[in-house]
Amino acid sequence: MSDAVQSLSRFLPELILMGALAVVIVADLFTQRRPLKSSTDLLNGIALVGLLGALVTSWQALGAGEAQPLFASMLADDGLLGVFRPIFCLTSIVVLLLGMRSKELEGVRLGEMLALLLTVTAALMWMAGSVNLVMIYLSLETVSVASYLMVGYLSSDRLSNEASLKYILFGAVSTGAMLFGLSLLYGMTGTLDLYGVRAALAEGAFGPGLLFVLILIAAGIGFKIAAAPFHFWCPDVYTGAPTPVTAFLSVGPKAAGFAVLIRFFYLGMAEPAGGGAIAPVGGADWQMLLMMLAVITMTLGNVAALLQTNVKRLLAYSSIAHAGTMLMAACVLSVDGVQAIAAYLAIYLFMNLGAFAVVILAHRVTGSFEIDSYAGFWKRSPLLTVAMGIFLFSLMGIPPFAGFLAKWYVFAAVINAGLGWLAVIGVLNAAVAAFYYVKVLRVMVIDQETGPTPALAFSRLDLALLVVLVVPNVLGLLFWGSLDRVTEVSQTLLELG
Amino acid sequence: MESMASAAIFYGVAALVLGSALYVVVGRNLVHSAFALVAAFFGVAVFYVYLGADFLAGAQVLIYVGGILTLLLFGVMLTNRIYNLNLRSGAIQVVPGALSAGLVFALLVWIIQSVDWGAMDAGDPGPTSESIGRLLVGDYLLPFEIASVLLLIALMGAAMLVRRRGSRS
Amino acid sequence: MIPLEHYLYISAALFSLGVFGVLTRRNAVNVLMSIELIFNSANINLVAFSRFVEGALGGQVFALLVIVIAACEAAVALAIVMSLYRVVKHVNLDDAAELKG
Amino acid sequence: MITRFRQIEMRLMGPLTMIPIVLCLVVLGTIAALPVVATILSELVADFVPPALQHLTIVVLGTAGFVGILALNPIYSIWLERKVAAHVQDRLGPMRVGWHGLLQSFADGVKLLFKEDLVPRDADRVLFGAAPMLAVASAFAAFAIVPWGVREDGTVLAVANLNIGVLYFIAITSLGALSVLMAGWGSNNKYALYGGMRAAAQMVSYEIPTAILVLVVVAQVGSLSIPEIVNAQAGGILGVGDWLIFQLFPLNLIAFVLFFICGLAETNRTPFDIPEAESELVAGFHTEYSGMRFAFFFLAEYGNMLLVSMLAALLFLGGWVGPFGSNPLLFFVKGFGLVVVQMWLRWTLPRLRVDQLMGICWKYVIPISFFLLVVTTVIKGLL
Repeated sequence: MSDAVQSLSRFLPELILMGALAVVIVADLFTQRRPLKSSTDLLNGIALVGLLGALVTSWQALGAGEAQPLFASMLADDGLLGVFRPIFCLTSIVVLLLGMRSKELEGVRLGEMLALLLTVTAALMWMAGSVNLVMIYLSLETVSVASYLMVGYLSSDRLSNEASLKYILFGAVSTGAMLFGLSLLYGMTGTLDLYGVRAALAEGAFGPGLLFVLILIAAGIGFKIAAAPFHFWCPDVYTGAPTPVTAFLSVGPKAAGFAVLIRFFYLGMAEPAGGGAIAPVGGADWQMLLMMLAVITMTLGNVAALLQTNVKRLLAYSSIAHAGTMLMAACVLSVDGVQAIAAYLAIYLFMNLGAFAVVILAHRVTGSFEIDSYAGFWKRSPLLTVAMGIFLFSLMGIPPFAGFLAKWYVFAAVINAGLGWLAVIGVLNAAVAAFYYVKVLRVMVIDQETGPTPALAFSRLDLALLVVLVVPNVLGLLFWGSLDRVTEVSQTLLELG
Repeated sequence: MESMASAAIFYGVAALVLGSALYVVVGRNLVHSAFALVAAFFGVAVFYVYLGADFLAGAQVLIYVGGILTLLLFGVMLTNRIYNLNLRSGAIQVVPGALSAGLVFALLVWIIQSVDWGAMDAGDPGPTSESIGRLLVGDYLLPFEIASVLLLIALMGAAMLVRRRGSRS
Repeated sequence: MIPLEHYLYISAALFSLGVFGVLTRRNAVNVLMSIELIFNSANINLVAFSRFVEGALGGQVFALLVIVIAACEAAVALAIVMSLYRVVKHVNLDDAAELKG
Repeated sequence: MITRFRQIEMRLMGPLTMIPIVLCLVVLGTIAALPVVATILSELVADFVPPALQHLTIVVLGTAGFVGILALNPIYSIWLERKVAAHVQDRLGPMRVGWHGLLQSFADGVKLLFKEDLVPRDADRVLFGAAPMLAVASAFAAFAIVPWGVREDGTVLAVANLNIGVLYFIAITSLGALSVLMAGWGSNNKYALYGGMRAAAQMVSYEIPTAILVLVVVAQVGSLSIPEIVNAQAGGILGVGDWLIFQLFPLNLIAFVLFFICGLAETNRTPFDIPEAESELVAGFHTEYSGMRFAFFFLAEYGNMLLVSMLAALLFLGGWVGPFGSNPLLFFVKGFGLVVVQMWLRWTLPRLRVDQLMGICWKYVIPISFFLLVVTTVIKGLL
């Protein structure tokens, strides 16, 4: 019991989120009769306060104190969790603000959506911290169930429902496969604790049998990060879901999926080999598995994105491609890879959410998600076009923008690890990606609009949102040093146990 | 003598479970499939009893048979026209499906045979409900609490989805 | 005494049947049933390993939580099925063609 | 106004005057198949059978005894119900076949046996046939954990003495909902389907408070085993003081009343008999059934009535312990007494509307049950 009480002090962000969840549910109950606007504002305010509180506390907790297991070694409060917590909080805050400006969510009661958002934020943190097979599965399912509900939130909208059904069926199958893999892993090692798993695997060689188990488990994690071939749900769900939810899914669960991936493979399936490097245990070559996943994911994402005409689908495939890039860093088998992924995600958050913010704002006037409807946007709103340009160039990884930094980290790590061929494939993919990002920009700037073009009216909120998202992208290179500071704490990953 | 009888019952139940599971996935009548699932769930509960997991067996019957199956049946019955008894559920890609399922099975059998599980029989653990209860508020306190959060949002979300929503135009 | 491997064979068969069902069935509720088979097969594994390999109750607690999760997922999935049915009046996966990848 | 009052008074007093007579009759009628006999028998056979098989013998005899009781149960329960109904309505009820119509139910049973077994043309034959069997099986299977006493050496008299007895009870009774759905769907009749769906929804909903109220008991006693729950109630003032219903007054009293209400709802008895509301749904899920299959549903319904009554007696009214020490007879008196109360309620109260039925469950019974669970647990923790 004292362990639980002690753990609570390191559990502050999650506690704040759960408190906000309770307040939102109760407040939603008591504002049912009030006009939609005032009750929505109140609920948004409560959720925002909760998320900001979680952000502040998780920022303070970052790098403070020794790495330490929590709740009878269910969670590890170490650098990895420390780095990911603010990423999740920031994502949710931006998504909440996007939700306030989304046309799709206008006129809909948002109580449940905010409750789901708060829950899923906390669940992402649990995912990132879990060092026990039970926790990995449970937190992953909590994120999944909340996401299914968020995707299907517009229950009278056909697309939203279909997306949600596809999502839950694919999700249940892949997490079912993962569960079966976890159960076999539990049988092989006789323990549910990730450190215990590593110790047991280090003693005996399991070979190809273990590899099959890892493929099953990778299905569950791959589903969360939308890695090919577990990505089938992704384009449909991204298209059908309300756009703020799409924005959330493209960052939050993906980041948490990578946290679990790192924890599971770097902590449970490998042992420290000195100098920040790790060596696989148990005789299963999972590095090869991850490399194959990375190559397939990148290539498939980028090639499919070329063919898209719907901007939400395009961003869906682009997010698959980015997942592939990050998977490349996961093949590095040293702390460098972890740093690269953490840095990539921190930057990806701003550039991808930025692109979605532009999509949501544009949808307010065009009412469409087709790329063609962006024709002549330059004349309608130069500001939005410039913003979109910055986000897209950043996603491409063009030098002055932060995306370049992200790519730099990944490629540096990959090349240092002697995986030159992987880096070459990555660069080729980045070149392909430039095509479809530029295509969007070309439509916005060069193509002539047809029909009337109402001008965009920005609210103060919109401007603030754009500034918050643009600044980190533009000034990305200034973060060079500070990102090092952020990512160096992720080195504590391997210290525990 | 007694052990032979118990083994016979075990393999009988195993046959029942696999048979009804097979019916679930190949049967052409959805409602029959759902009821075949009852037998499968029950058989799994019997396995738990054989493994000395008495509490889990009770929970299996209570939640799967009493909860999930009733839900599934409601789902089947409400999402089809009420008089239509021929709830046909056609199959697609039977041959590739069977091939890949067979492949998975072969792989699993191979794994089961090749891995040294280090199996030792810890014996019948005796009544487990108290130990499970202590674990749930001890070592597994956090998963227990997370499960309650999950139940809360699932309840809330499911109700939200099914409720008729008038406000959206 | 039933040896561990026999439980594993049964669960492997159940898992494969579930996979077969997921791959071949068209009706969403039927796919859900197949998924439940997969969950059950994993649970048999967990409980069997809990007795034969770990010799403690960790696997049983895991299985208990899995049952809870399965209930949540079934509830949410059926709510989505109902909600979709109200909008489109069918639940066959092929016909949900508006979203084709 | 006066006549109205007179009516109510009659309704209340009629069955009350019946109760002592009826109880004597019921107990006498039951005694033939009473497991007490099985106990005595088992002690008798103890000399003849080897010790290894003694347990098995007791189990077999106990099972036989219980199956006997359950099979005979509807026969005298139906007679009893008709008598109670008649006296509530100021009639005499069946009088012709046997003394005070005591053999009427046998005559009806014979009639049902020989009636033609009709299956509707478009019915789903498999489900139609399986539903009554599942109903009976679930009702009977639940009795496996109902203990009726302990011997001096501590052996529990029950078919199976599970240490998770109450969990088993909650789990098995949930099967009833499935049989009802099966019957409703299999009949291919809209009234049957509506009735079946309503019944299943009702049973599933009321299962939640039932489980919580069982937990109220479990939390106070600290065991899931029914014999241990009963043993914890022995002693006290007059031998009844430690019955759970009198402890933590009035919390357990409320819990008992709610448990009994949930029991009524789970067995679809008035005032919760919406699923078979004759005025709306012909006869609910068993509209299409006739002959033996119909009799099976009756068997299950009266079995379930007895089950919830016995469970209520075991959990709250001390089971076999009471003023005269430990006696299986006492348990049967309590169980059948509660069955009589169920009948009395049926003929006194009007039927609820379907929305009221669900509203009562979700808005009142479940919150109150939760409150009781929390309060009793906290008090228990403080004591």
